[in-house]
Amino acid sequence: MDYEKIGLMAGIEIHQQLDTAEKLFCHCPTRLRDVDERCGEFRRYLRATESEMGEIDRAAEEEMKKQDRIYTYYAYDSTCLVENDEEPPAPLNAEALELSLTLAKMMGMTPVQQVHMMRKLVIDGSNTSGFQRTGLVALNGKLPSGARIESICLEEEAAQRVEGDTFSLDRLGIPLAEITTGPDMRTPEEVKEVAAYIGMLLRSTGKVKRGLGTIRQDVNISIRDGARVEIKGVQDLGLIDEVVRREAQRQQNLIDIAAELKKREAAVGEEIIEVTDLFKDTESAILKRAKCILALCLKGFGGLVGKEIQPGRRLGSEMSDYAKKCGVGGLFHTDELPAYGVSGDEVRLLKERFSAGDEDCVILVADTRKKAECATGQIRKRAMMAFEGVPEETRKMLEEGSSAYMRPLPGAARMYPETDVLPVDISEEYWESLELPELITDREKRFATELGLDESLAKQMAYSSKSPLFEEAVLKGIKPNLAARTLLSTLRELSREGADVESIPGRDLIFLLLAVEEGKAAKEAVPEILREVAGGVSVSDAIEKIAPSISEDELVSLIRKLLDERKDFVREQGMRAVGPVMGVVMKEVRGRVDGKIISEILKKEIKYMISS
Amino acid sequence: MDYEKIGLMAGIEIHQQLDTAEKLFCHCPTRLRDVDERCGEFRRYLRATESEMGEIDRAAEEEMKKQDRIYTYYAYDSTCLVENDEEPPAPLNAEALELSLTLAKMMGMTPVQQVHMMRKLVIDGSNTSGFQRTGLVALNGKLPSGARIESICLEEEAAQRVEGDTFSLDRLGIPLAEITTGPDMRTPEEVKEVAAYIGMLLRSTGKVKRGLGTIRQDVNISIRDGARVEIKGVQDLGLIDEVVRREAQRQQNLIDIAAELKKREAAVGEEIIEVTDLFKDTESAILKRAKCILALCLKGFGGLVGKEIQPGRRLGSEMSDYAKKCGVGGLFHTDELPAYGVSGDEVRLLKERFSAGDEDCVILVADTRKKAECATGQIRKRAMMAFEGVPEETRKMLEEGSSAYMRPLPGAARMYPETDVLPVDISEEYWESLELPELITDREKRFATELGLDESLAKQMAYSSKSPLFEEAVLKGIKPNLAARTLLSTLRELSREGADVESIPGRDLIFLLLAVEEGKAAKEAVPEILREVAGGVSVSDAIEKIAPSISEDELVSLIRKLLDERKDFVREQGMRAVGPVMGVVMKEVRGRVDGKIISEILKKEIKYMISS
Amino acid sequence: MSIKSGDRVSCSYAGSELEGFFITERDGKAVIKLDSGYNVGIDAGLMKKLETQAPKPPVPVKIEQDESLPPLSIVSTGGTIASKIDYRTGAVTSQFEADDIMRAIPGLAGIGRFSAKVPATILSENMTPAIWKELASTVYSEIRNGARGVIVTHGTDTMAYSAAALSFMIDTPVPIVFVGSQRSADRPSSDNVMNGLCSAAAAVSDLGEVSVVMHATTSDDYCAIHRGTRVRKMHTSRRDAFASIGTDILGTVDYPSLDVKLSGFAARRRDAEPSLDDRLDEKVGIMYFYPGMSPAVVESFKGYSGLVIMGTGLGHTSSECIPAVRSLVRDGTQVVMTSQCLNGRVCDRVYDTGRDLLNAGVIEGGDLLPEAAMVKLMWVLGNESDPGKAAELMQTDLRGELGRCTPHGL
Amino acid sequence: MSIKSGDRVSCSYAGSELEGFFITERDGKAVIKLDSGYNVGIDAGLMKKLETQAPKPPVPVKIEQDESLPPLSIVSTGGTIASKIDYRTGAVTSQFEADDIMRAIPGLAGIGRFSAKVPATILSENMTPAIWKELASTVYSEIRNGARGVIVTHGTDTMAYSAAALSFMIDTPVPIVFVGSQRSADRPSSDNVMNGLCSAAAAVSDLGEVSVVMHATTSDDYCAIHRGTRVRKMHTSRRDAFASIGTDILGTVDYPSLDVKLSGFAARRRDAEPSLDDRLDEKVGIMYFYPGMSPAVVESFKGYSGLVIMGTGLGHTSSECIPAVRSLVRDGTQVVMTSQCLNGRVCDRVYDTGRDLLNAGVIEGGDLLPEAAMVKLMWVLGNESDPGKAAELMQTDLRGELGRCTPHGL
Repeated sequence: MDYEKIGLMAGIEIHQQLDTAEKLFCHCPTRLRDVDERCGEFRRYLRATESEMGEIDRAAEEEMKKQDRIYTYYAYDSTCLVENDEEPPAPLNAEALELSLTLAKMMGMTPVQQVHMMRKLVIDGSNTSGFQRTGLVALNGKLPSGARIESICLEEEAAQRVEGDTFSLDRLGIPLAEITTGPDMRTPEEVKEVAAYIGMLLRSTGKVKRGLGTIRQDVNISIRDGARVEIKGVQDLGLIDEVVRREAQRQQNLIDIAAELKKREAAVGEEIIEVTDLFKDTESAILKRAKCILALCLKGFGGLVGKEIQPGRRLGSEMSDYAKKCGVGGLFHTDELPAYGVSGDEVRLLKERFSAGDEDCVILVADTRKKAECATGQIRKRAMMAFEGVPEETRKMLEEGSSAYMRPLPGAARMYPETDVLPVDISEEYWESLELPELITDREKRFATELGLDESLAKQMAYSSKSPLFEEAVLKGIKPNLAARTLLSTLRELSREGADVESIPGRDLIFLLLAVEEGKAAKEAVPEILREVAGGVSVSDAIEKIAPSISEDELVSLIRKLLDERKDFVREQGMRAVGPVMGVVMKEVRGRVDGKIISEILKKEIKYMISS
Repeated sequence: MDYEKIGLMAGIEIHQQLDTAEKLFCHCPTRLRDVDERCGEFRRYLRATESEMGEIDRAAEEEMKKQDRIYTYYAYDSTCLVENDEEPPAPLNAEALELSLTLAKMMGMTPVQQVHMMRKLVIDGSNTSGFQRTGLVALNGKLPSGARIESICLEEEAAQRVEGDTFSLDRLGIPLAEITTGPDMRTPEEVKEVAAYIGMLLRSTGKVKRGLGTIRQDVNISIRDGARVEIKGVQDLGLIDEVVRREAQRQQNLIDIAAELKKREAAVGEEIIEVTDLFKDTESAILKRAKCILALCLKGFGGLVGKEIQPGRRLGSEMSDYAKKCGVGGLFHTDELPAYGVSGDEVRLLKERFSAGDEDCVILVADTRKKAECATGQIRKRAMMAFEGVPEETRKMLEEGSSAYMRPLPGAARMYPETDVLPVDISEEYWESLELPELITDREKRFATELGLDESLAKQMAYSSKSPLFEEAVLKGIKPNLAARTLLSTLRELSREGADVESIPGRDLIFLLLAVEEGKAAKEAVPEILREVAGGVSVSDAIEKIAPSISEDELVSLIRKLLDERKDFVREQGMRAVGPVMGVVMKEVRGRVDGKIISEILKKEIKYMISS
Repeated sequence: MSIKSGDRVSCSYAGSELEGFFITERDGKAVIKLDSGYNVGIDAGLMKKLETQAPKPPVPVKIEQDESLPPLSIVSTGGTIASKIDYRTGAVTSQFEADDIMRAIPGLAGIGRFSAKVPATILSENMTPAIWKELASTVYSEIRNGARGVIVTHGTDTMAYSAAALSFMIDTPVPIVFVGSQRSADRPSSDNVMNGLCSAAAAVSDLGEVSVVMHATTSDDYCAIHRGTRVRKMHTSRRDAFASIGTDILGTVDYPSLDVKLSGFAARRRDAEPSLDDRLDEKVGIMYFYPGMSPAVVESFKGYSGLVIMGTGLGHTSSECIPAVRSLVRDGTQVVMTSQCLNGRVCDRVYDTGRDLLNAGVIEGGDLLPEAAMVKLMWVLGNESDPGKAAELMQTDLRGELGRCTPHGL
Repeated sequence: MSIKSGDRVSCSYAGSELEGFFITERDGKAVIKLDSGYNVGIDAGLMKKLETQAPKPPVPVKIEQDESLPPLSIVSTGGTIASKIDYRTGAVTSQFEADDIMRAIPGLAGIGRFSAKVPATILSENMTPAIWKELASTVYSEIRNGARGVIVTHGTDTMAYSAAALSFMIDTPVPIVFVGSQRSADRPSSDNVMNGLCSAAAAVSDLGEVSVVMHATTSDDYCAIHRGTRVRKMHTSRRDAFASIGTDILGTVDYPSLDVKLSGFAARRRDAEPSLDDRLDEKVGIMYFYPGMSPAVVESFKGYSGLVIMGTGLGHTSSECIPAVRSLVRDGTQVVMTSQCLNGRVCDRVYDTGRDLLNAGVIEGGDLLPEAAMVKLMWVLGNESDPGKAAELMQTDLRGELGRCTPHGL
């Protein structure tokens, strides 16, 4: 696809959880919990509040359509009344603010003079308060690639959905940096590069959360004659370009469909007809058990509703998404029928009811009357939009990079001040005093050039969360390669075996590696020692157990004994015996002495033996 | 038995629940509840408190022997924190004090100048506080029979035992008058007469509780060379003389046994021997499953342990009572063996262990070692007492009038001031102002002579709790006989049928009887009307339903119509027709008109008919 | 500067031109609402006025009331049961008109036919006995004029005091229901809707006394109906902050069904005229005793008509303070003892200092809550000049404020 | 009259000669204990002395202590954990010697080797900061001298204040356990035995802070261990009157097993020396705000070093009182805001009056209990003369008195 030709414009919003000690508006830890650890739960309704103009935000209004708006929340011994929306927020977390400002400075932005926290209306249940607290921290930066960074906001993370309308409060309130780029990217690949670069910047601070769900990209995409669409929740950077590609394709297809509809002089039928009777003996289980089946006819839509607009998605899928907001399971349309147990006869009779021809498409919804009526309304609404081409929407990413409708793009009319949190001044002195962290890319180079790690190890080490520990180890005199391999490969392997390596404190790792450097434990024994430490044994005990120190005297006598037993062989082979005997010695000392030391003594002794 | 010869002395203590609106030390109602209505329960330990001399009251000490002294209490929505021993008592109930003083005045007593409430140690669980509040109200009265009344005390009723160590708090705190006579009675019959007279006095106030358990007599009995024994809880006045007779007999038999023991130079063996092994193959289920069987030998007790000292009671029963305080189920003694699965061989072997002969008695206790050891100690203690004759004891009455050991007679060292309740002065003016109620015996005479009730009805009415209502009815012009029969027989009969006559207010009864007197309802309809009222119908509705008023005009027309239909018969029979036709009319009006009125009209009309 | 709140402004900042609405100026910083919706604080000097945008007046949409429903009155003292947000400026305004309230809580329209009165608009911590009088007279008139129930919206801080005050001042045959919200009405999670609907359900119920209706739990599941003289705010911020002390609740209102369940002891609606007795002696205070307290603190209440002491335990002060208390009483101050324990009953007969306090003329407050005791003392002293009779009234249960017995479980 | 308490007397009354012991004379009435055990009040003039019976001195039976058990100290301030009744006169006397206490609560002998100290013998409502100092220094010495735990018997009225005071004054490596009884020790149902045994179990446990151990429920089933700075007496008379506010309990002691369970956050016993810092600025008071309060009440605390206000809701007073508060602060009084709600956290950032109070210089007390706030303020002002640092200390958690977060369920 020629993206220049179709006029692709894309921007991204990156939401990154910050790894602060406490949450943004309370002093709880930013720790995720298992739902089984919950210590309480409660249930609440949320409702859109009336604005001055009597309008309710359109995104909120969409949520209000759901019949049953009661949400269940799980509380923990590591959450508090602030998450419960039962206590005013504590003052803005200074650590989080500093971190977001550091990020701003890294991107060449200008901080606001005074940060005001706002309440952004969110009534999907993910915020107990019904709003997300967010504040604009800095403006107008630029990346080396030239992409503009419009703003960075400091927000509170939402509660995690457990299932249905149940949410877990452990995540609510974790500080989140929201970085918004300009709509400056022109190709899917460019989007990916910018996202990757920002990701690297974030990780360079060493104070962002890592792991699944801790960073989420939203992508804003439009093409010429299309519309701005925001695709939320792209967690996997590897898919981001594909998401852009598929959205561009979708918009193009919708534009084409719109043109075709105009050409056909298509129209959305006014009539909603109950056809429950038609399906009283149907083979379709869904239709058979439905209390009410409603149908409408889309004149001139025939073939277009079933047309694929994105892998796995049709115009019908878009309509279905809209219908689902009313609580129905989905819809049937005649472009895909007969199928799913609906017979050809039934389709014929159905079409007859509307006097519909091949160029028309009839849509069926089955549920309670109330829900079905709501759904047909939604379907008509979406069908009307098809004439315009692409609707402005917030969409959620599906598994392979396609997307589904979530809600209309939120209006601007959804923010008002968080009066419970006092504004924070950002003085110039303070701004100037902020120190920038070394970029991971710079660190990678330094590890390769200054510490002599090979390229891949250098990169791996630079990106690793263990890199501060690595640097400490090197400073203490541990060889960079030993440190890097232990911290990366050894620990990873042990972890794969099931050892709880996360519980091993950094000081224990350094203690062990220093012992190796001092010859008190052999490099070879490191994995086994760490396995013991992960099991709860103290590091010195583990060294003593796995590799009890052998004095040089003991080692010499051992070697002499072994050589004595192989006197003939040694005499015969001379210095060539070093290799084979080395193996025997190594096995005897089970990694308690470094091979180099053994080898030195062994050579000396063999030399002595053959010379004597 | 010649009671003068054996020197019988007896006195009684009567405990009567007072029918006050509130309890003695809180404002809760004095209402008994069903345990199923409880709204909460709690569990408490009670322990004897140390006195100044380091002695613990001997009755309390006895209770402390029980291994598990935790008590469970049931609370109700009609009990409060005072019963729970969780709140200081309210001031002394003035109504209860006045009632006890009225009783005192009725018995010619002198009130104390100032009533001080005391705490009397009771740790059997029946008082949540571990003491019973009691105050001496008046002293030194005399009954017409000459029996002295030593004192009247105002006490709080204890909690009712539900089962085991579980108590119900509804009864706790109901005011209780304790009337103590001197030990002046010399025959069982005299005891009964005095008790009955005091009972009559109590009921004369009209403000005492009635029904099972609301009055309890304790009898103090001794004979010459015997000892003071208090038999508690005689609820049935009809048995009180039998209790005295049996206790006199018991004491005489114990005195005889003591003499016999001395003659035999009997002795309580020092040795406690474990004989568990002896019974490892026994047929006795109790002994077989026992963890430990201990035995001791009572030298020279042979035949005496098994001797009946009171119907159904032996010296062995007394020993068993003592042993049971340790939680064991009872004992076996060789006077009653072989029996209960214990074979003759086993008895022989057992006796051999102690080298015991026919004149000796061996006692067995089977339980855990700890309990069995405690029990043998108790048995030795009681056996030693047998040499002295009669021990001073508090005993409980058994069903037929015999008694069992409860605890030693409480010492005097068990009272100390209830400092939470302020003393109450009894002024002379107040004492003078107290009005005495008419005695029931006087009332009975008045009902017979002044109101013309027959003797039995007069007595029944005088003793009835309905007598105030009866007097009110008579004052309002209802005939005494009608009122008395309705209030006694009719209501009793309806109650037997299951009608809830207790719920019928007095004013309704008077309303109905007035209607009868005024000819608005027939006497005959009274039971049926009351049945309706008991079922929840208002009294006027019930009259209207059962006996809708018939005007005299209506009655006359009805009678004329009936006579007209029987013209020939009436002409034939003349005034003799009155009887038969009367029956027909009565049936027609179904008790709506008094028979006398019908009869008058009927006679007039028949007279007219035959004369016309 | 001639820039007013709501004016359109721009300023050069961070290399770009920011546009938005001017909100306010605070400490030299202009607060501007950017078009993105975010507020930022910026040096006031950087601001340039663009064009004046007069705030559009809200369009008053008349709400149709169902004339077949019982007439109810909403009396507001400033507690916000309803509010509107102007997203353009971010301003939140409280709503007091029946129309506005019914628009904010749509369910109300199905419960009653509403009229609204606003005798005062204050923060509840600024409530005074003088305003209680106005409030009482307003509520009284509403009942006289046929209201089947009155809902009083009130800030939660002193709601319990006001509810107690109205309990004594009005002898009411219909429910007078106090209601408030612990989370402001402008947030989607506010307890205002549920509390508002439940209070309306209570107001049309069979209840016949002054009550407080608020969340019973942290969930939106049901409201508790508390007796006005027995309720206390027991948490600074939770929805279920209000608790009945020393008594069961009067009942519950289930949500969202709005089913009302009343306890047996709750007073029932009567067919009678209300009566108003709003005389208060306002010179009554509360004093909290603490260890080491100087008798001078007691003396500082000299000249007061009444003083409620929150003593320790069963109702004690230090012996050192007793002479000062005795002087107060001798000089004509009625002193009532309550306990800082809040739960349970004052009993000064048990310990020496208690008996000394009784001898000094202190009145045992039974299980009166300190706040209810203060309000009652004001009312009693406003109505009864004889000290002995006033003391007796203080120990007589007038409006369910005094319990004769303390039930198990409380 | 030369008749003394305990003398044998007789009097002619009701036609008989009554004999008994003379107890006391009150309001012209002689109280006589008759031989039946009953007391009666009789005109003092009727009394005739019979013979003098000198009260026998109690025989001091020495209790054998098990030297293998850990040394524990019982420090008494006058709360009665043990008492004796003289049934002859009905007199109840409190017991303070280790021997007496161990005789009254026999189970103690199996838990530790006890020594006893009596720094004061007062009713707890007469407790003063000066006595806290003596108490602290006594407890400190006992720990210095090797006590593995200290049990402080204390009247319940002000026990929470004293426990908070010792929390700040002593940095302790071993448990300091406050215990009392709500039912007097002379009654068989007293909670003294269970509380005493449970406190001893807590005193030998792994705990390492100042706590209060009292009944957790109305049943004799287990005791709760409360943190000294977080406990409050919440009922005038119930056994389970003490409650931890704003935090979980530190643990439980099961009865009769005496098994101790400690929560994860309870401070543990340490191998360290105790330290004592008993400087207190005693000029600190508590003021309870109420609607309509005159600013003169605030002004009456002029000259105080510190004042704890119990405000309404999130920590408010009326606007009318704020100038008086500002004056106080300006004149050097440190003013700390707490809430009369007791539960929850003070937050003066949310409402206008709150912000005005902050501007007036009031320190937000977080979730400090008012009583703990007063004690802490005394201690902070006794140790820190710089007002800014003192204010910072007030907002810093020193002894678990301040919670950073309010857990769900509290």
